[in-house]
Formats: sequence, structure tokens, C-alpha cells
Amino acid sequence: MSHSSLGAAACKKFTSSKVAVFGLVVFLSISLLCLFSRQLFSFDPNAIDLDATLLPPSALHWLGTDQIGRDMLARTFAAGRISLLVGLASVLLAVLIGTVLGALAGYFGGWVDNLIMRLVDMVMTFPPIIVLMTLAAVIGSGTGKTVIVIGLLSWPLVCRLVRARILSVREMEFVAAARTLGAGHGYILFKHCLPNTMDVLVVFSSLGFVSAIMAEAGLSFLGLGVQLPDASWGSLISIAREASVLRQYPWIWLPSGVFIVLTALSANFIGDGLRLIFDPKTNKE
Amino acid sequence: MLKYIINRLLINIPTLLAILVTVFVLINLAPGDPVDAFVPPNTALTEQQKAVLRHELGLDQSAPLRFIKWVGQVARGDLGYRYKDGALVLDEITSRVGPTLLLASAGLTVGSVLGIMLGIFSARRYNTPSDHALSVAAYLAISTPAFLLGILGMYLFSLKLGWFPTGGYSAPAEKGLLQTLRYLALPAAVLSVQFIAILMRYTRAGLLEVMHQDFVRTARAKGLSAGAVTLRHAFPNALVPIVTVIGANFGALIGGAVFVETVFSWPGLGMLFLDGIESRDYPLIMGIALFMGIAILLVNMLTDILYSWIDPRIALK
Amino acid sequence: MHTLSEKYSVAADSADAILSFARVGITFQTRTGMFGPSRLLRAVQDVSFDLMRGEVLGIVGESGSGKSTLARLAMRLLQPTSGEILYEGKPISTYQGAQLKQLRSDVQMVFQDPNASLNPRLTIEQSLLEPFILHGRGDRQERDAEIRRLLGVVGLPVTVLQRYPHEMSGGQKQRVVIARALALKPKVLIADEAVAALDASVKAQIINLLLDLQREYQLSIIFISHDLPMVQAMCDRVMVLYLGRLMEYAPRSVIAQGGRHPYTRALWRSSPAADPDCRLEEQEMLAGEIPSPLNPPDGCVFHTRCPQAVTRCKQVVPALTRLNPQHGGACILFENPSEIN
Amino acid sequence: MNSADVILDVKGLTTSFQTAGGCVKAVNDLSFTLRRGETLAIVGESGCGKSVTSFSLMRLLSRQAQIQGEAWLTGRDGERLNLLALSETEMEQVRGRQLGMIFQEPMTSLNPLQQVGEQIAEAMLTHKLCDRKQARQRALELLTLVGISAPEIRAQQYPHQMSGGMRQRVMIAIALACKPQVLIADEPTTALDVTIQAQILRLMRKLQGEVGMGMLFITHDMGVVAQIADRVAVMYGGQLVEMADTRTLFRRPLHPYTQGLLASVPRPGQSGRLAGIPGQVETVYGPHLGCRFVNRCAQAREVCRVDRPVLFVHPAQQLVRCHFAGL
Amino acid sequence: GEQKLTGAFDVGSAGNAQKFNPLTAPAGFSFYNKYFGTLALYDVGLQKIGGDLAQSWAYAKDGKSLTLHLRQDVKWHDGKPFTAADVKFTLELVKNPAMASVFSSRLKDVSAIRVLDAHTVLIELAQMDATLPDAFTSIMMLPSHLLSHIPAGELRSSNWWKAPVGTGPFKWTRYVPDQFVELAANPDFYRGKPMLAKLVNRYFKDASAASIALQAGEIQFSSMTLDQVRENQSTRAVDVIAGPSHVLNYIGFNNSDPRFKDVRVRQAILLAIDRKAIIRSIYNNTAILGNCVLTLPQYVPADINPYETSVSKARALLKAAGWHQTEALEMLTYYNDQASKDVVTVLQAMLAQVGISIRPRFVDGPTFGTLVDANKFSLVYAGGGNGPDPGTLIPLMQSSYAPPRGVNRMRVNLPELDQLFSAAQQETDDARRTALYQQMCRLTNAQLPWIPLWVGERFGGFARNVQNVIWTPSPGGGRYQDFPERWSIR
Ligand SMILES: Nc1ncnc2c1ncn2[C@@H]1O[C@H](COP(=O)(O)OP(=O)(O)OP(=O)(O)O)[C@@H](O)[C@H]1O
Ligand SMILES: Nc1ncnc2c1ncn2[C@@H]1O[C@H](COP(=O)(O)OP(=O)(O)OP(=O)(O)O)[C@@H](O)[C@H]1O
Ligand SMILES: [Mg+2]
Ligand SMILES: [Mg+2]
Repeated sequence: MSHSSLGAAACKKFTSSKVAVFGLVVFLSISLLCLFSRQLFSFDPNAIDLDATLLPPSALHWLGTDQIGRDMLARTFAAGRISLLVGLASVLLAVLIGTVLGALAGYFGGWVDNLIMRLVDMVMTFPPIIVLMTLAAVIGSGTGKTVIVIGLLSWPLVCRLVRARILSVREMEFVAAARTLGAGHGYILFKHCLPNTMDVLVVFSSLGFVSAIMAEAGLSFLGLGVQLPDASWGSLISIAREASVLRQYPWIWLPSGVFIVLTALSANFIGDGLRLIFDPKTNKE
Repeated sequence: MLKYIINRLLINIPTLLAILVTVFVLINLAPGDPVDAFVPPNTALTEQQKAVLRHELGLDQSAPLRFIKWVGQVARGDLGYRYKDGALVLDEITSRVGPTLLLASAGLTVGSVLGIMLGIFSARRYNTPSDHALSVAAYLAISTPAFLLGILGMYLFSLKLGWFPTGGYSAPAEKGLLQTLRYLALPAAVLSVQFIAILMRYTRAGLLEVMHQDFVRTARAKGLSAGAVTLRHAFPNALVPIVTVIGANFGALIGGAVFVETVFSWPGLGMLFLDGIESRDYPLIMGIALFMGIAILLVNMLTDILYSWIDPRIALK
Repeated sequence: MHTLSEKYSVAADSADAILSFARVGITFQTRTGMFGPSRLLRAVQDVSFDLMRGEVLGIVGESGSGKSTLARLAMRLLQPTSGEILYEGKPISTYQGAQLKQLRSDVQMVFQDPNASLNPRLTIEQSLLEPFILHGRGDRQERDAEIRRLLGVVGLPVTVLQRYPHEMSGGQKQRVVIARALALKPKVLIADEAVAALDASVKAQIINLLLDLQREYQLSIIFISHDLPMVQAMCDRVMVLYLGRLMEYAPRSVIAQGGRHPYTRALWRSSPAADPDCRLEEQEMLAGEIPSPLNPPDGCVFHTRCPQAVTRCKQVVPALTRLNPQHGGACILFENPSEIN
Repeated sequence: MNSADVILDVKGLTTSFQTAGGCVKAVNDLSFTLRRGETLAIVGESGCGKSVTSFSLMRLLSRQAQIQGEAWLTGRDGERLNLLALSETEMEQVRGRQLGMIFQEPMTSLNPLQQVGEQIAEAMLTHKLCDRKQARQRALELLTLVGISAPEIRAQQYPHQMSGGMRQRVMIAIALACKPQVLIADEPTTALDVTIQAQILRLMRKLQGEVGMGMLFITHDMGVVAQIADRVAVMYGGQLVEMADTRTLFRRPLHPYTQGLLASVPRPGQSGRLAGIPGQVETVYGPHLGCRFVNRCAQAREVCRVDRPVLFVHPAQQLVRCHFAGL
Repeated sequence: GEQKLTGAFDVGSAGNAQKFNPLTAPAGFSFYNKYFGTLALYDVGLQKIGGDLAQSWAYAKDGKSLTLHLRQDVKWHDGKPFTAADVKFTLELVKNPAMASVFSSRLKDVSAIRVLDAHTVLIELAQMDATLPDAFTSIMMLPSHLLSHIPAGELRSSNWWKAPVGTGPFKWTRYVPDQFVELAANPDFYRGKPMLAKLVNRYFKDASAASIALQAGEIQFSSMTLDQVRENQSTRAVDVIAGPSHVLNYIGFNNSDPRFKDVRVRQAILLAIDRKAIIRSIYNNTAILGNCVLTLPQYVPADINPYETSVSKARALLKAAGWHQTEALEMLTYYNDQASKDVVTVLQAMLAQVGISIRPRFVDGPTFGTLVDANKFSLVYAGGGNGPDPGTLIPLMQSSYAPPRGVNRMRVNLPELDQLFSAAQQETDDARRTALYQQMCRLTNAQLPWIPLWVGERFGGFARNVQNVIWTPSPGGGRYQDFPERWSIR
């Protein structure tokens, strides 16, 4: 009845979904491994050893070594730190901007909608490469900036999705009911409209997480993204551009790929669990 | 309706102008000078030669002036010349529009159809092994970069099986439609794989959202089969986000699917654009930005019209 | 207090009006298909009335006659295309800020369909807490206590609090919605078919509750219903609407005797009696179909089905005539009172 | 009772839900029969399980609901089907065609994105009763039948453009479109005003005469019950508490709940407070001892608290579940 | 049927489809010379320059002029004879500022061009320039009769280049933008009719795609990356030709930056880098160590400092030089391939060991140019063509070419080096020139105006069924005798 028991109920609902729990466990373990990789693994992820290049997985190097002899186990998890950070933060940013603007546009309509949607039109039209190139030159490099750039480029889709959903939700009668109870626009938006966008936000977030990770890899050339000697999952996968790496040294890129899929998948499962909390009707089926 | 379209078109004009101004400012802020881009890093050009080039390209004028001149020129239907080889920008773009649209629409059509079908399938099998398997497959697909997918596809279908060429393009008028399709198959497939995954996720989520609503029960009470209920009642109600995603992707792809085009040497706008950027070819960049701007604005407008067609509660204002 | 609507008011003395409608009308644009022509639908036309403090005003009328629209107008969910609605003498469109907040707690509405007016994602408790949260009333304990009290009042067990709307029966949801509307102790309650989905015994309970509130706290109620016996039993005055137009307004006593307007009378005739031995006969029912509001008939909108219609009814829109301060209507029969009866 | 005429035979229907608060037995051991052309009204306390009964018969409950018992439907060709044991595909053949249903929630039960005319026509097309053009035509006729004017225009409207009563009538039109053997009408006329209600009731009766449609008519309006029902079943707390033919029930209600119900109906000329049944409505959670109605019953005695009453058969086929009804 | 050889003669960023003007194009010469011709050509070893359209040439005694004797049997693809007028026209075009030809600096000492007769040309020189024959291996001859009426400014980007007429063994047939150029055999070619009926250059943006196309037999030739060579080692699908690139990879630094003024700092940097390990592990031993800016063996004296890696020495030198670093130095590079990324990472790690911290920054060509020209850089990792004629280095290292005047982007300013360059340019005697260049090597070895690292190898892959193909992997070098008319497919 109280709020804590509501939280407990939500928890119970969440845990009632096996996949959601599985997702959470996987996600947390990967995050922890990445976060504490430097403490956990004996190798320095950036330590090069030109006498031990391209070694296949062995007892010493569990995931082998790369072209300049770095331990891929340590490197993969160290890369994960950056990728997780970039993925999560930029998706968060995109969702934040997109949801706020989309909600405003969809809910208020009229000139607000017009203004925001024209902004969306504009951002969608900007060729990302040009924006990135210029931004990189103007604002310089760094992980934080990468997050901002990716976030700033990917919010329009969220915005359109949220707006479209809210356009129909705002016509529903319970919204009118809330208004007659004295609910202000903010309250209606947050309490009644936005929960209805959960489904698309969950999908966007888990897909956006992956695209942010991949985008980050592409950005490092522009001075954004991860800088040498550090790596990110995206940049490790990009090494597979080298045909020999792709075919002969899969231990360099495959683990990162697997981890990207795993984290995205678990994020998605978590999202599904969250959806259960928000959608009473899909209870335990 | 007509009023709405006209209004919207009118609003699009200042939007387009704003886009173009921004792009222009951005490219002028971007490091790298077109004349530098003209020659490789270690080739010597004297200052005099550079000055000649700058003058000839009009780069000795101030940026605002250049922009205004460009707009005036565009108003007369002239997009100018490429810096690099003096080709007409308009010709360059029009020669790429065909392949670009072909690839984009093939990829999107295949992707939409399959993505939606799989999305429906996995929503109906919510939380079963096949649903989970599809989830895994979807994330696998979107986590695989286009270049990797392209190269892998090439290894398999061009090198090992020899079904499709490794790349290139053949216009339908040239060697017939069949040949065009052979060239199209791999790039379109690679493009659609990611799109299938994306749409599948949105379709699935959207369907799960509506499957439990009262009107679905009504439809079942009429005796509709589960499939018909999903297709005719649940699906349309889940369509708005799907249309949004398709629209957004189509918009983006009109500017070219750069990675796919690069891997498969597909002569699309994306590659041309990349070339334009690599060589800081301002008229080309602006020309493509103009084209993309118009196209994306139109697609977005179409999406908005579709919303109100799908959901009559959404009024066009 | 002087009200704008005085001139058109259906009440004799509008001095004590809490909510007034002054020649209110609303038009919807409806489209058929994407490119179809857009048509005008006059859902409410030229309706004026005053709701007195502590009064129960019944609104009856055919389906689609604009009752819910009227309610939505009063709640400021729709903007009238003509006329003005006043609360406490002030146009509701001018309410803002704290005043608006006050208005939102003073005037409450129970929606026709409880299922649609409850957010399916919120538990009953969350829905019931909403008014308290929105108006910052009470602390947690007080709110909990108040919610429990309200549930008791509408006859629901506390166990429903953790449920979601889809886990409740229609009547249960309806009672939740009533409880929610009463939570803020409003001054005006607009009940749109608020008890339709309740069984007779619970219905009686709820109505008794409303009547108690009316008596004790001067609650004014607009009671929208189809159930003439019920309306007649609980309302001080009754307004009869047809195709968005006011047909007749009358005090309970007149309605109880069947009303004067041919339409009111027809409604009475069609009301099923709770007696299996007096089933409705064919001839007692109104002949013909309700005309489309998209294409209303000329003259008196009721003339197509009126048993007493004369040629003039087809040509002239009857003016709203006041028979006596409490009673009036729009019918040519009213224009010449001597002709009645 | 001529058993050949029985079109729906429900035996021991029990439906329970698993909820956060435990197991809810919404319908408890309900048995009744319905004959061809007959109208059985189900009345009862709100929340007593009327709608759940109809959903159970239609098999439209989510998978978390557990349904037990049997429900034999005599099909169009005389075959007998146990609704509760049919496969989902078999059930699809039955729904709409043999067993129609009108839902209680008119606002949300229509597809917001489909024109109402389409929604009506679809019912007929699903069961391949006619071609598309005929179905459209029929849909217009049905709209007229349920008292919607300008059907050509209305058929092209969307649910949000209609008033509550109109949507309700569209629902009715959908349910009637295929002329089902048995129609379950869950408060079909609550949102309708009396003139339309009368019209709809007449229409239903006409259909009953034409196709021998049996009707389960759920309502709270005792007036409507009196008008249309041949027999009345009264439910309370998931159980059947009384069943009798309409006249008997109105003349001589045996169960105290039925008596209270009838007393609560306002009589013409009555004003002010209504009678009602005092006391708190009981929750249907969990197992219980004694009579469900005990807390609100004026005649309750000690035995009612501890001893569960059984259905008692009175003369004239009147069934009643009360310790004292026979006295 | 008719033999058709398809190749990816220009791959990757060098693949510059559409830019077919050989006087302004930076790359693609090895394909241009299939339909254009040059006056002179290197031999396959890139050691000696021989004649092609010019049969022979001779410097005047005073070195103030050069006489060219042209072949007489050469015809343009349109049937008109190739004459001295064409040579005069082309060379003047190169010198014309409006043409903005990349070769104009190579002809800066040419003061006039005279037609002596139909097949003899006299080139007057302001001063002796011994590197002219090398320049003649790059300048493609253009038909005066078709182009002389077009002003140079217009000609530069004229559409003519998309349907050019040359003297080469193949004739232009068609061009599909970004797809391919198709050439057909020129039956009137002066060295005889080519064996191949068609020669096609397909454009690939992506090197891997080209490699797969080669393996799939869609094309018969492609240049290859080290990575693809490595991969091919396991499949052996194609024949690989390897050879030096004549591009010296170096760490450049801003010579005008006081921090690098002390030669000990530069030496320390070189000592800190274990180049052998890099060549071994990253280049698979396919690169040649360089200790001065010249790497052709004949120019490298034995007595130069080998700069054997020594971290301790490097530290000591830095200490002695009073090196102190406050913030990380940015190392710019326009390379974007994986091997270069690895190299830069290793450089970073190795320099960190001696206390020099660097921050790599990868940019594209134009950005690189702009930043460096604007003097906004401290370190670069780059490559500069240093052969086959060391004269190639002049614009890169002579002080007069410092920006904004030219591409001496590192602002090298060594008067001795400048003198050596001009001395070598005016020296016609091979032995003496070699001695001068050895001198130059010693100087740059000691002074380290660039920090030389290595010269990589380049690779090309040919399908196994092609025959008689001659190709050298050095795109940065001059043209050479590859006799494409003899190429054929089995
Ligand atoms: N999905 C569900 N989960 C849990 N409980 C449910 C669910 N659906 C219905 N119930 C409960 O079952 C009981 C019977 O509900 P039902 O809808 O059948 O009532 P009803 O007789 O139709 O009432 P009304 O006349 O108010 O519509 C109610 O107490 C309700 O709360
Ligand atoms: N959003 C809308 N767009 C178009 N028409 C509308 C809209 N809302 C209501 N209407 C029309 O307005 C008229 C009045 O509707 P309203 O809901 O007020 O009727 P009502 O009197 O409440 O009927 P009921 O008793 O059936 O609920 C109807 O004809 C309806 O179709
Ligand atoms: Mg209504
Ligand atoms: Mg019900």
C-alpha cells in the first residue's frame, strides 16, 4: 500500500520474469567485470609485447593477444568500460532529449509541435559526418564529448517516436479524467502519457545502445571516440576490417562482438522486465 | 488535407534554408581547405598555383557572399560545378539518385516486410524459445557492422558460391533487369539485415503493447482467427512507431548507405558525398545537402500524413 | 451575484447559480476518409441553464444528444464554439493558476465509461491517490485513511487497491471513479451515467450517498442519465436534450407527471417498468429514427418523430419559452400555453 | 423442460484468477441452461461474476484464468460442443457465428483505427456469410436497425467520433451481424436512452423469433429484465442465488438479496432516498464459510454464518440458495 | 573469346575515379600510362631511365639546355601523328599556373621550349637540372591538335578528360562514374598491337572488396595491403608481387619548434624506438630500415649512425638536453589503416618509456594539410616519397619550400641540405651525384631533420592466369617499362 511496498511489488513483478532476471544478472556481471577489469586481470590492457603478437588463446592469455601483443582478455574488458559508458550515457542523453521534446511536441501540439518537429527535421537532415567532423575540430576530443555528439545526433528518432505515441495517448479518456482532477500538463505527461511510450523507449534504448557503441568506433578517426592506446568494443570489432584478422585471428574481435550482443540483449531483457512493471496486462504469461 | 500539405510545404522552405545555412557554416568551420584536399599531402603546389585555384573556385570571396551566390544560383536551377573535376553537381547527383533509391528502397522493402513479419511472429510467441532466439538473432544482426556483414556476405556468396558479383552496379537499361538484381542482391541484403532486426524489435514491442487491449478481445469475439486478429486489429494499432522508424531510416538512406556502398562499390549518393567531404568539395556537399534536405523533409511530411491516415484520432493541424 | 446567463437562464433566480451555461454551442469537424469532405456536427447548440448551489440537475436525452459533450464543456475539456460557461459568475475560460486549481477541485466529473477513464497502467490505489497528490491534500496516513473511507462509502473492499482496472468488474470500476471524484469534496459533481453499471442495490446506495452530500455540503450535482424514474427520484430539476438542443426543463414534479414536451412524454412511455406484466407495446414507442446530427432536420429537430407535429414544426425553430420560472421548453405547444392539455 | 430445445447447458462453471492478493474465485460452480429462443437475464451485485461468466463461455480470458466445468452448446447443425474443451481454432468457428457477445465497455471495445462500418462487416466476412459488398450493405442495414441515423456517414466514422450510446449500438450490430445461436449481451443497453433501448430490445426479440437465438442478457436494469427476460438468474458473490421465470421472480422473490434488489428500484413518483441494501459488499476472495450474503442480510441468523446454503429447488422451477427460502 | 583484363589499378583512397587529368592528378599514373604516354620511362628496377616517346636526350655542355629526340612512328589514337608540337604544348601547359599542375615545380628551371623540327625539341634551362628525365617519366603527353584551343584554366577540369585521346597501347572506350574505365586495344600502337582486347580498371572504395573480387576471379589484378598478403599466404589464391614503396615513413616534428631544436632530443626519440621489432612484428619484415632520408642502397654510406635502440641512451640524451615535457605532444597522422594505427600505438608506448608522452590524432588529408600549413602541430607520423630519384625530396625538405610556399611542412631549414639538393640537381655525372646524395644521407643521419623510420613494401596481386605482366609496386615512383601490350591471359 505504501510506496515501498509498491516498489516491492514492482520488484516482485520484475523478478517474476526469468528472462528479466537473467538479463540483469548478465548485465551486472559484464559491467562489474569491465569496471574492475584492471584489478581483476593481471595484464595491463595497453601493455604491448612485440614478441608475443597474435597468439591464440592459451593458459597465459585466455583470449590470446593482438597484433602488437596486448592481452586480449584485459583489453576486451577494459574496452567494455568505455563502450558501456558511451553506450549507456549517449542513449540516456538521446532518450532524455528526445522524450522531453517529443512529449512536449505531441502533448501541446500547435506551434510547439511545429517548432520542435522542424528542429527534428533539421537534425535528421544534417549529414552526420559533417557535423561530427566539425564538432570534433571545434570542441575537441574526449569520451564525454563523444557521448554528447552521439546523443545529440540520435535523439530525433526518439522524439518522433514519443511524439507519435503521445499524439494518440493524449486523446484517451483517462487523460481527460486526470485533467478534470486538476492535473497539470507536467503531471499528465509524466504520469499518464510517458509510461505509454515505455515500449518504444525500451526498444530504442537497447538498439541505440548498440548503435552508439558502433558509432563510437567510427568516430575515433575524427578525433572523437576512444583514443589510442585505449580500445572500445567497437574499435576492436573494427579491426576485423583486416581480412587476416577477420579470418585468422577471431579472438581479437569476436569477444567484443559477443559482449556487445550480450549486453544489448540483456539490456533488452531488462527493458522487457521494466515493461512488465509498466504494463499490468502482460503479467506472467 | 491539401491545405495542410501546402502549409507544411511552405514551412519547409525556411527549414530547408536553415538546414543549408547550418551545413554551410559547418563545412566552412571544418578543418581542411578544398585546395589542400585537391592534392595529396606531399605534393607541391606553389602559393601562386593555390591562389589561382582559390580564385577559380571562388574561395577568395567571403563565406556569406559565397552562400548568397550559391542560393541565387540554386534558385536558377544551377547547383554549380564540382571543384575536383568541374563536373556539373546536378548531373553528378542525378546520376546517383537512381542507384541510391534502388538500393534504399530494395533494402527497406525487404527489411520492412521481413522485419514486420518476424516481429509479429515473435510477439505472438512472446517469451517462448523462438521469441528469444529471434531476439538473439536481432541483436547479433545489429551488432555486426555493415562492413563485416558485407565482407562475410561477399566471401560466402561471391567467393564460395559465386552467385553474386562482389560489387558494382549495372543499370537496368544496360544489361537488363536481371543483371541489375544480381548486383543489387548482396548490398540490399546487407542493408536489410540490420533493418529487419530493428523493425522486428519495434514491431514486437508495439504489438505486445496493444495485444491486450479490449478491442482485440472484440475482434476475437467476432471469430477472427488469431492471425487475422493480429494482422487486422493489433498490427494497425502498433503501426505508428513502425512507420516512424521506416520513415526515419528511409530519410537517412536517401543520403546514401555509405558503408554498404563503400563495401560493394555501389555508385550511390553516400559514396559521392563521402568523396565530396574527403575533397572538401563545397558545391557537391551543398548540392547533396540540398537534395537530402528536400527528401527528408518530404519523407517526414509523408510520415506525418501517414500517422493521421493510420490513426484518425491524430489530426493534422 | 449577477450572471451573464440571466437572460437565457432556465432558472427563475440565477442569483445563486454556481455553474451557468449561456447559449453554449459546440461544433465538431468530422471527416470521412483521408480526403473526404469535412462536415460540421453541431453536438450542442444554444444551451443555457444555471446550476444552483445544492441542486441536483438531471439531464436526460437520447444517445448522441450531447449530454457528455455538455459535461466535457463544463469541465473545460472542450472549448465551446459559441457562448460562455461561468463558474461562480466567472467564465471558466478565464480561470488560471491557483484559481484554475481551485476550479479543478471544486468541479468534478464522473465519466461515462469508467473503463476508459482509469489509466490501465495504474493500480486502483494509484488512481485514487491522484486527486490528493495533485492538490497536495493530507499526508500519507491521512490519504490512506481517506482512500479507505471512500472505498467504504462506495462499497468496495480495500483489497481492490492493489488491483489494476482490467481486474475489476464494470461496476467496481465505476465505483472507483465515483470515489475518485468525491475525494476532493467538490462543490459541483457532474455524473455522466455514473451509476448505470451498478446493480440496483448499490445504485441506491450511491444515490443516497450523493443526496446526503448534497444535503449536508450543498453539493450541486449534474446527473446525466437515461433512467427517467431514477432521475425523477433524485433530481430537483430535469433538462431534456434532443440532438444537442434543449427540449424541456422542468422541476421534478412536472417530470414525475410525464412532462409537457412531446419528447419528454415519449421518453416516459419508453421507460421500461420493472414489471413483467406491463411490457412495452409497439405503439408506445417513438416512431422513426433519430435524425443524424450531421444533417439535422429544419424547424423543430424533433418534428420528424413527434406524434403531435404540425406543418409549422417543419419550418420554425421553436423558441425557448418559459411557462413559469421553473418550467419551460422549446416547442410550439409552449408558445401558446393554453393549448397544452 | 424439453431437453432437445436446450441450446446452452452450463454445468459447474468455475473461474478463478491468480492475482497479487491471492486466488480470486470470480465464478463458483455455476450451472444453468438456456433454451432456443429464450432470454435468460442474469442480474446480480456488481462484481459478482457476470462478465467473467460470459468471458469464460467465450473463452476470452487471459491464460492466467483457470476455467473448470462444462458448457455444452448445441450448434447450428445440432452438434453438441463443449465450449470449454474446444481447441482454439474450433473456438474461432464458434465465436461470432454461434456464440456472439456484446461487451460491457463500449469506449474501448472498438478498434479505434477502423471505421465502424468495416468493423461490422468484418464479422460477416470472417464467417464467409457474404461477399464484401453485401457485407457493407448489411452493415448499413444493421446500423439502421440499431437506431443509428445516416448510416452511410456513420459507417465511415471512427469510434472516437461517436457518443457512448452509439458505440454501444455498434457493438450490438457487430454481435448481431452473424445472427448467432446464442448471444451473450453484457449490459448492452446501459449506455442507451430509453427510446433506443426499447428499439434495441425489440430488435433482439425479433431476431430471437427469426433464428431462435438464445440470449444471456446481463443487466442491472430491473425494468429491462421485466421487459425482455423469460427467466432470470440472480447471482451474488460468484454464485447463483436464485433462478426463476421472470414473472415468478418479480412476484415472489425468495432470496433476501433479490428482494432487496427489487426494493431498490425507484418507483414512479418516488423521490429522495432510495431503499437499497445496507451493509458492506463482500469480497469474493478466498474460501468462505456460510452464506455469501450474510453480512448484508437483514434476516441472517447464526446458521448463515457457519453453514453454506445449497441451491434449493422450489416448485415452479424456482431455485434459491438460502437457508430460509423454503420456509 | 576476346581477352579482357580487369584490374583494380587504383584502390582505396588513392582510387580517384573521375579525376583523369594526368597533369593535376595525384595518383593513378600506372593506369593513365595505359592510354597516355610519357617521354621517358624507368626500367623495371626503377634504377635507370630510358626513352619512350623521346628516344633519346642530351644536355648541352653548359647544362643550359636539353635536346629531346622523339620517336617518329607514334600516332595519337585519332590517327594524327605525335610531334614536337605536342611536347611543347604539354610542357607549357604544365608550367602554366592556370593549369595548377602538380608537376609545375619540376619544370621550374625550364625557361623555354622550342620545336626544332617535327621530332626534335629543345628545352632551355635557367640552370642545369639533372632531375628532368625523372620528371619526364611522370608527365603524360597531351595532343596539342585537340587541346590547344582550350584555355588552360578551363582545360584543367574539362570533360575532355573523360574521353581522352592518347598515344598509349590502349584506347579509351568508356567510363562509368565510380564503377570502371574500359580501354580497348590500340591496334596502331607503335610497339605492336596489344594481346589483350580490353583492359578495364574497376574502382573499389574498399580494399577488402577488391581482394575478394580478385580471389573470386572477377578481376585479375589488385594492389594489396599487407594484411591481404598475409591472408593470401594461407590461401595462395593469387601471385603476389612485392617491392619497395619508395615512401619513407618518418616522425616529423616542427623544425621551428624550440623544443626540438636540440639534436639530442631528436636522437633520443630515434634511439627510443625499437624499429626492428616494429618491422618484424607489424610489417612482417617487409620494410627496410632507414637511418637517413634516403634509402636506396647506393645512397646509404656504411658509416652512418645506425641508432641501435637504447632506452638508457635515449634517457641520458634527453636529460642532457634538459628535456622536460609538461603536456602530451600531439602526433598527427593522416594514415588510417590498421598497421599504421598499431605503429603509432607502439611509438606511443616506446616514447613513453623515455618520458615523452604523445597523443595520437588521426585526421584526414585536408585537415592534416590545413593544420600543418598553419603551423599548428608538433609531431607527425607521415610518409614522404624519397625515390627513385632523391630529387623527389626537394619540395619536401628544401627550406625555400616551407609553407606557405610549398610542402616542406616540417619546416626543415638546413642550409647544408639545401646546398646539397641544388648541387645534386645540377650534377649530370652519376657517380658524383651519388656521392652528393651519400653526403646528404650522412647529414640527415646526423641532424635528423626528419626522424627516419623505414620504407615499407607495397604489394600487388595477380590472378594466376595472367601472363607477361610487368608491374612494380611503387606508385609513388615514376613510370616504368611495363609493356602492357604484351600482357595476356591464359
Ligand atoms: N482479470 C481478473 N483478475 C482478477 N480478478 C478479476 C479479473 N477479472 C474480474 N475479476 C474479479 O472477478 C469478479 C467478477 O467480475 P465480473 O466482471 O464478472 O463482475 P460483473 O458481475 O460483470 O460485475 P459488473 O456488473 O460490475 O460488471 C470481480 O470481483 C472482479 O474484481
Ligand atoms: N470528437 C468528436 N468528433 C466528432 N463528433 C463528435 C465528437 N465527440 C462527439 N461527437 C458527436 O457529438 C454528438 C454528441 O455526443 P455526446 O457524446 O455528447 O452524446 P451523449 O448525449 O453523451 O450520448 P450517449 O448517451 O450515447 O453517451 C454525437 O453525435 C457524436 O457523434
Ligand atoms: Mg454520453
Ligand atoms: Mg460486468
